Amino acid sequence: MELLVAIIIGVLVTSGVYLCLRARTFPVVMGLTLLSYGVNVFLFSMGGLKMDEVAVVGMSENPTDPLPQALVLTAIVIGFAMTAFLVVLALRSQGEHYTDHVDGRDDVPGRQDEGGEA
Amino acid sequence: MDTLIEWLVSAFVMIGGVFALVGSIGLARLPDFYTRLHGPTKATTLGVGGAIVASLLFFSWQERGLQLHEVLITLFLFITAPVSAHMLAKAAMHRDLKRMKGTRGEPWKQ
Amino acid sequence: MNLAFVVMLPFLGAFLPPLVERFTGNRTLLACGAALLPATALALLYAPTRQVFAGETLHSTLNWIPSLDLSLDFRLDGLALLFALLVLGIGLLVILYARYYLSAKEKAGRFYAYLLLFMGAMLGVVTSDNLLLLVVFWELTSLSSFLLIGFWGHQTGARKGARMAMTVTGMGGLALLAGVLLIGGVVGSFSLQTVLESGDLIRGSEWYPLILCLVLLGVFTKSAQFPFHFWLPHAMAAPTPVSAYLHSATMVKAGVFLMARLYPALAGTDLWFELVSLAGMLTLLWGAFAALFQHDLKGLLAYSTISHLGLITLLFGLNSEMAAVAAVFHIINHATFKASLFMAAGIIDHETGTRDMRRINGLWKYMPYTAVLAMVASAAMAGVPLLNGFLSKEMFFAETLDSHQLGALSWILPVGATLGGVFSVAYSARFIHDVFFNGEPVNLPKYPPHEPPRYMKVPVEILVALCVAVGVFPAITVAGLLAVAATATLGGNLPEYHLSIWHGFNLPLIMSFVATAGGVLVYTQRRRLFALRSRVPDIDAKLVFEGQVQRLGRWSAAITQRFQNGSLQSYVAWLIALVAVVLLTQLGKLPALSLDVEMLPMDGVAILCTAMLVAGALLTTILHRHRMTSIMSLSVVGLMVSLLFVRFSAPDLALTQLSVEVVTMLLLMLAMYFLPVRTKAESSSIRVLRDMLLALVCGVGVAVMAFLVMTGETSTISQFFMDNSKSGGGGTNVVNVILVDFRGFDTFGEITVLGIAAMGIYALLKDLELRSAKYDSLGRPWAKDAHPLILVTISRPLLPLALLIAVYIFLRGHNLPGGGFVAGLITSVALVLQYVASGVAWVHSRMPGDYHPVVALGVLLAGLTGIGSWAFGYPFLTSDFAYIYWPVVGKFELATAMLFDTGVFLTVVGATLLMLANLGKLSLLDDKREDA
Amino acid sequence: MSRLLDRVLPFPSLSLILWLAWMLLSGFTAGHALLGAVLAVLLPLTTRPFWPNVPRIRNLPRMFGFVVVVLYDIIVANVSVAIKVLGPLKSLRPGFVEFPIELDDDFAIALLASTISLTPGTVSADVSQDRQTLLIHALDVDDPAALVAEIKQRYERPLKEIFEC
Amino acid sequence: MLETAISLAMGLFVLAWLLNLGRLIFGPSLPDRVLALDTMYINSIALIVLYGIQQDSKLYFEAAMLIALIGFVSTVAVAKYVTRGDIIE
Amino acid sequence: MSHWIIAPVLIPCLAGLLLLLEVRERHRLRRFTGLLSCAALLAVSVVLVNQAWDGAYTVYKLGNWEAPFGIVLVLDRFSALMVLLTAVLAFPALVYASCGDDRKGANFHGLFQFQLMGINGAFLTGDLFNLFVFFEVLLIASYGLALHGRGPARVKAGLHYVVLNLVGSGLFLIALGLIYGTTGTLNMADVAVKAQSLPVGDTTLFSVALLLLWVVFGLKAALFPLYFWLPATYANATPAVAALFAIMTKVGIYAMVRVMALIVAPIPPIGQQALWWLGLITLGLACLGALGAKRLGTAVAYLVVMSVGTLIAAFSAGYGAALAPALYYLVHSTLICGALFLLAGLVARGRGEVGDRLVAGPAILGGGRLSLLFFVGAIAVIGLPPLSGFIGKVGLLRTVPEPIYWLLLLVAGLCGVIALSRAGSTLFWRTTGESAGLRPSRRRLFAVLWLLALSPAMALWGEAGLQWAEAVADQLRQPHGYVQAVLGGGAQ
Repeated sequence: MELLVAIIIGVLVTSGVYLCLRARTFPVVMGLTLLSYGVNVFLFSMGGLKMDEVAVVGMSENPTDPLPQALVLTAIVIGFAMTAFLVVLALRSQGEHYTDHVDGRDDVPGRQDEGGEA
Repeated sequence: MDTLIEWLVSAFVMIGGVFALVGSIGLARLPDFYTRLHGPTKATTLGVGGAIVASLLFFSWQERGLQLHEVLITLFLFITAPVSAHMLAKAAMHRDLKRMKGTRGEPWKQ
Repeated sequence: MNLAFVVMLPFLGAFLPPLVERFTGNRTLLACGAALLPATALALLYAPTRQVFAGETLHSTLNWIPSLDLSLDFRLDGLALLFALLVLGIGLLVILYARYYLSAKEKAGRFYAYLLLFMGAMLGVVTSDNLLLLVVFWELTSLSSFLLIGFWGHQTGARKGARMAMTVTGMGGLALLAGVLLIGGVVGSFSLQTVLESGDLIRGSEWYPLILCLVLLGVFTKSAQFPFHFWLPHAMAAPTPVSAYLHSATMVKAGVFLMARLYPALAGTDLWFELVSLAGMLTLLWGAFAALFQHDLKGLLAYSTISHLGLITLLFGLNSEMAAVAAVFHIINHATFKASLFMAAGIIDHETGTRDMRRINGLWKYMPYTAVLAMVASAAMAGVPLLNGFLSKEMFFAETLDSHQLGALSWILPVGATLGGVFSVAYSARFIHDVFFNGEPVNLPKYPPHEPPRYMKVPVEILVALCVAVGVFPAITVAGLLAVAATATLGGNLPEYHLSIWHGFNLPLIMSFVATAGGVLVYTQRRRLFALRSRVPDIDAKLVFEGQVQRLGRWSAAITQRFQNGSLQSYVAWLIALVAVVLLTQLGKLPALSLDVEMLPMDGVAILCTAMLVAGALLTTILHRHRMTSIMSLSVVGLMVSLLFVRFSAPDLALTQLSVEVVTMLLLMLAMYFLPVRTKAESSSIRVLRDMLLALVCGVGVAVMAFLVMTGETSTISQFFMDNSKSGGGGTNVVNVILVDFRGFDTFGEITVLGIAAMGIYALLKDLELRSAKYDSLGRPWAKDAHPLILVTISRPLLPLALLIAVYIFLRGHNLPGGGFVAGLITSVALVLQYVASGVAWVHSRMPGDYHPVVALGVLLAGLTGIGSWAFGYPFLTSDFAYIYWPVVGKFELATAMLFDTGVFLTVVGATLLMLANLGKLSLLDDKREDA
Repeated sequence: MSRLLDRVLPFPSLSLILWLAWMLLSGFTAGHALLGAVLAVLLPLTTRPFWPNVPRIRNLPRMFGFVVVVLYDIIVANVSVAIKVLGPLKSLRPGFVEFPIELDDDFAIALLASTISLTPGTVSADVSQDRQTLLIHALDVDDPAALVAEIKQRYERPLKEIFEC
Repeated sequence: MLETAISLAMGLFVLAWLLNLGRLIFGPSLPDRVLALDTMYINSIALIVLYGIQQDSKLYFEAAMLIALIGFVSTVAVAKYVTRGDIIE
Repeated sequence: MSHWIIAPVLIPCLAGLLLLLEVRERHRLRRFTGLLSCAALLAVSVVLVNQAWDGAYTVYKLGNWEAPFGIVLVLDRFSALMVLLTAVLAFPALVYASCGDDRKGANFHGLFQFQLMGINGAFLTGDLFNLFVFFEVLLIASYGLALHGRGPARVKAGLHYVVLNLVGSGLFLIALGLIYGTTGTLNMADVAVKAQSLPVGDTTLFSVALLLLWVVFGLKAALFPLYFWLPATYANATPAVAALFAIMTKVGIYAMVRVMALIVAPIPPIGQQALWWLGLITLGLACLGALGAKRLGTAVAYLVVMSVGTLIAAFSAGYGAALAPALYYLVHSTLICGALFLLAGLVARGRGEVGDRLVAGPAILGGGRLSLLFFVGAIAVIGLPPLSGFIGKVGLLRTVPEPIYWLLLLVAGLCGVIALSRAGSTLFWRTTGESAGLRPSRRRLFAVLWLLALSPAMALWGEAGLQWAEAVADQLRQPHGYVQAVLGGGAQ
């Protein structure tokens, strides 16, 4: 099992990172979502894996480590908030640049964003 | 008694599995979207139904008392599944996906 | 009386003129106000002067930053006194002069302020008894000179000149700082006294060469020594009083002053001789030579200043005490005659409106009085007998003669000196002849020129008078001052010398004759020389320098662009690459990992699920350009992850993940309406390969680490939670108890994040204009049926049911999987479903549309629950619970954690709806724009 | 009195369902019975605005009968459809069948459509804007008329009786 | 007996899953993919229930119920997106 | 028991919530609330500094759970100092923003408050995961603030900033996971203790975790090669926001120093060396950036990066003595960069269309005063005498005897001189025609003055400043006290 989970983490992180390196906002969003899946599972796995040993008092004699679960819960929520923000930001960028390129590089001719940095 | 229950549970479990599989086979095998649409309805009804009844029996037997809360799952499914089917059908008709030949009647323009 | 006070006076004075200017436009009053403080300072110096003449050295000390050994120590010895007198005295005259020089419309107040600022800084330099402090004032002189040169900032020349001066001297200043710090490191103190006493220690230390170079860098840049001389001529863009004051009399002397000051500490080595005298000689010659060819009056004077500074430097470089005395003497003389010359030039400029010597001719007729003054001064500059310049020049020649440090080549020095003399005579001659005789003026802007106002000449007169006085009666005028100054410079033992006009008929005298004759000869031959000179294209240092700076700017911009290419992809790549490096370097150390550690048994289902998850992830990645498909496979991954959580006994996570899934899906669908559904491939295959590589390294690395940790054994703190969850937290679902109790603060922060995100999203969406697609991806118009009957009617009864479930999940949360967060998500999904089914308008007609308060109330409730525990003297977020027995109902638990969880619930509902509802409204705005 | 009841219990049937659901979820104890009752009253009240027109169940026993019938049909149809799915696809005769609706309560129509979708072999694809016709896609139908008749007889009439008199 | 039955049934469900995945991959149309996803969700309900029976634990029931209750929302969203483009209007 | 220590987190939080409740866009009320909270923060932080100054640690057990099981807030001199610094910076920034910039978008004041909450939390917390949470709080708020107002450039910069930091958060979680997986705890002090006795296998993983933490903190602190997002983001943000952001990079540095000081155990020397070199590179590249800048805002942003490079190099150079001057320089650079951002805003307003681009433009109304302020600010930030920058730099030069460091620091000074003299002379002297811009309002000037005045003050009382810094450094040099305070005597 540990092996499988490790593989899962690996794949999630790999594809997440790869997508984060793409040039459009959409794949970046996808990538970050995958990445956060991977990270969450990673964080989760840090407590070690147990099957049907739910950390509820009295339900099992040697229950799984509850702390990573709590951390992951927090991470999921925060991750959700961030994803939501990013998605909306992507829309904003679309609205300002008329393209979903992460650098606002423009498809529509005649429009140029006055490049902020020097 | 126990063995009987066990038999029953196993039977329902298997029924569930079989019908779910059949449904998915339909989804995989049937020629056009509209016919595929019929696959999941089986999975929802008997597929899940089987599992539900099984667990219902099982837990009632375990706890020596009626355990009906699984019924809710079925209830919700019965409420929600048709909606998704309906919406999907509308989507398909909007895209007017091709129908297998020999289909009678016309889908509506959306 | 306190020296520090004297030094500070001008600084205080700097604030005075602007104030005065505020109240009166009277320029004389203004000038007096400005002159007041230096005058006072001068007066205050009277008593100390006597003490110094009596051979004392006055100290005054004031702590500033002991831990940096930086303290406000001042000393007044001969050298300091000499310079102080120069600074204050000439300063006074300049102020007086400026009163008439500046026209009515100019901001005289600011001018005087800068001038006084400079005066104070300069005083500080010459009197400070702490090297670090000296550096402080040193830099201040550069800064104030920047302001003064840039006083006419609207002229490009002034701006460029100011920048150049600032850059060059600033660089020198930094070098000097480094040098001084090194000295401090060697000597162990910055106190001038200590440093001067430990000269041998310094000269002996390994750092000496470096120290010397750094200090000399400071000196040469300040005193415009070759090769850093180029900034000075361009500083002439400043108003003439400034040129007279800073760029001839005082500031440029700060360099040579420093040489004098540190003479005991640094001088006396071959390195010193080579560097200093070489630079001096070159400067002397080049300055004198270049001066001859200037057409600008001030340009000529500027170059002559350079050459004279070179002369002084050369003298210091000779490593002989007599030479040092001569140097000090020449400092005095040069200050007097050069200042007066600049003032004269200013007058001429002022009266004729130009400084071009090709146009200014024969002014003798128009302003004979000024002419006389100017001629005397320039005669002094040329070193004509009976004038002060002559005396110091004689000493100079003498010194060059009896310095033998170059061995066989020693003759170079006197020859060079004479040559310099020749040129200086030549340009002096030109100054006199060209300007005052040599025919008629050529179309002057102001015609006819006439004598300036009376008082404008006073400063010149005073200075010229000094020149003559010193020149005729050196012994009674300057001898004393020179003596104390020289003594201070050499640190005691003064060599035997006597100032007199007639030393008998000796070699130096001959050299003087040669110089004079040669000079005259050269001047008579000037036409030919000019012709020659004009062949050589003259390079404008300003343009060169500016060009270099510009190039530097472009170059650094280019380098910056290299990294800062504004492409997110490369930024992320850098980040990932860094991580990859970390992983590679570290994980390389790990032993080869073996798979035969005991693990949980695998089973077919798990393997197949893994396979599906992997497939989903890969599909999401591969198909990311077919966006809808990509989203579909993403939610497969989501589903599988939640099942993974179920499988490994984390039902809470599963619930959360599932509900988050749904909301995320809604979010994406909302967004996709405005985003393109598919994009063409853009990345080059190289980049794709690179990214894959990076991604792989990270993925594999993380996976390996995860595997190691999972299979390893670590004792964690979690047992505590298991033990105290029921007794201390009042709940059996440990995960939930951790969330709302043990680590409630995290959750508090987490819901805050959610709230802020919602706020931020709202802000982002406000007045965002987006064009939504009018046709679907197949290019056909959208369906008409906006609110399908079945969806609408079914979704409504679902709402109460969902709420029921939410309540259920919420209430059990503390003891069994569930809790406020999931409940909140269920509720909001049910509500969003209403939006989807029946539309924004419909819902908002039945429900308040602004969810800000809900979010706020949620977080507030959580926060107040936490604060509540203060009432019982417990820290924030201390929870409490009690079991209550009611008839019929039976025993049930009430816990503050529940209240906290309610806060979570509200926040989640509020935030989610705030996000989704406002996102949903976008299209409405769009439609409105359509209608409008 | 009855008006007060109306105000407290706008939709008794819904409240009943909610109460039952609650009991199912959290076990049959006195405390939960009470809590469930409270919720069963509160929730419909809070969601009142979302119910423009109230569907009233007039005939409860008939409804149970209806449910039984549907469940039975589901099981039967499942088997038959399963056979069709696994059998040769050539023999399938799918078709879109238009079904004239006689119900006029939205909720009833929705229920009818759902029922049709739930019973395998038929999916209700669309409802006309004027709520007069229901478009059904059947997996295998030889005689549309018969299908329509059967649906009318088995589902529509009972629904009519349940919701309207 | 029950053990084997359950693992068998699970096998069947997972098989069904794989078929769904196939449909999801090969489409051909978006509705097909959504349909496949929907079916997956439903099958996973059954799987969770079975897992509950297998482990003789009722802690996973809520997960199943949650899918049954709100799982269809995403399907609806996509369908609405296909037909109307704008899912909240 | 005293709850002062949590006030810096709660005050802005509550203020933010109230602002959220205020739905009717009453701007005066909103400004008042915001300013009130900032003032309160100022007061509280003074109280805290004074409480921390006797050298005792205050440990606040949230939920009354013992460390390491519960989360603790820890107040020592360092954290107190940083909280104070934040408050001092925040107030004028908000004053400036309240002159109208806050109306350029929604929810400005709320976001501002939550930003402060996040920053203070990050300074005070003694728990690594809690640190993560507060990082997220301050980040999400900063996203909102960075995007406050309109304009494609701003959105682009914001997008880059957000994406990079989201990846960063992922890394942070991985690092935390590893730390938990190896030490089995999250409390900083406890981690420090456990790290002493790690099994052989885990040391590598642990060091990976630490290095990843460096990366994450480096991203926040804008260290090469992770600072590329900064110039665009800061230069394009609203002045007040940019000014507040001057502290953000310092949060990263704070976390770095905190962890560095605490977890002495098996941090691989390569980590420290890497930081040292990266710091130097950052310093060098920032010089070039400042030289090449085409806008005043960008130049100032690079000056921020410069200070980061200076500091990180100083901290990682491994000279204990360098700690104090570095801290002094940290405070100085934060304040002065904040001031310069505000000033850049004023200049941009004053020049109308041209903005703060370094080209000839219309004369600035009230340019005289602005130019004076700019002159002072420039002197301070470059590190020319007699202002605080000089003192900081001299301190650093004296305590970090590394030739390359000296060279870079002095060259940085020179670059600063060149860049800013160019900028200043262009903006204030090279004028074409009459002004189209607006005269700086009194309150805006006050905001700038507030910050600028601190530089001469820090110079005048330089000794006191350095003494304080020394005191802070002193505490940092002995992590044992911290551990003792958090875990009680039982530790070790």
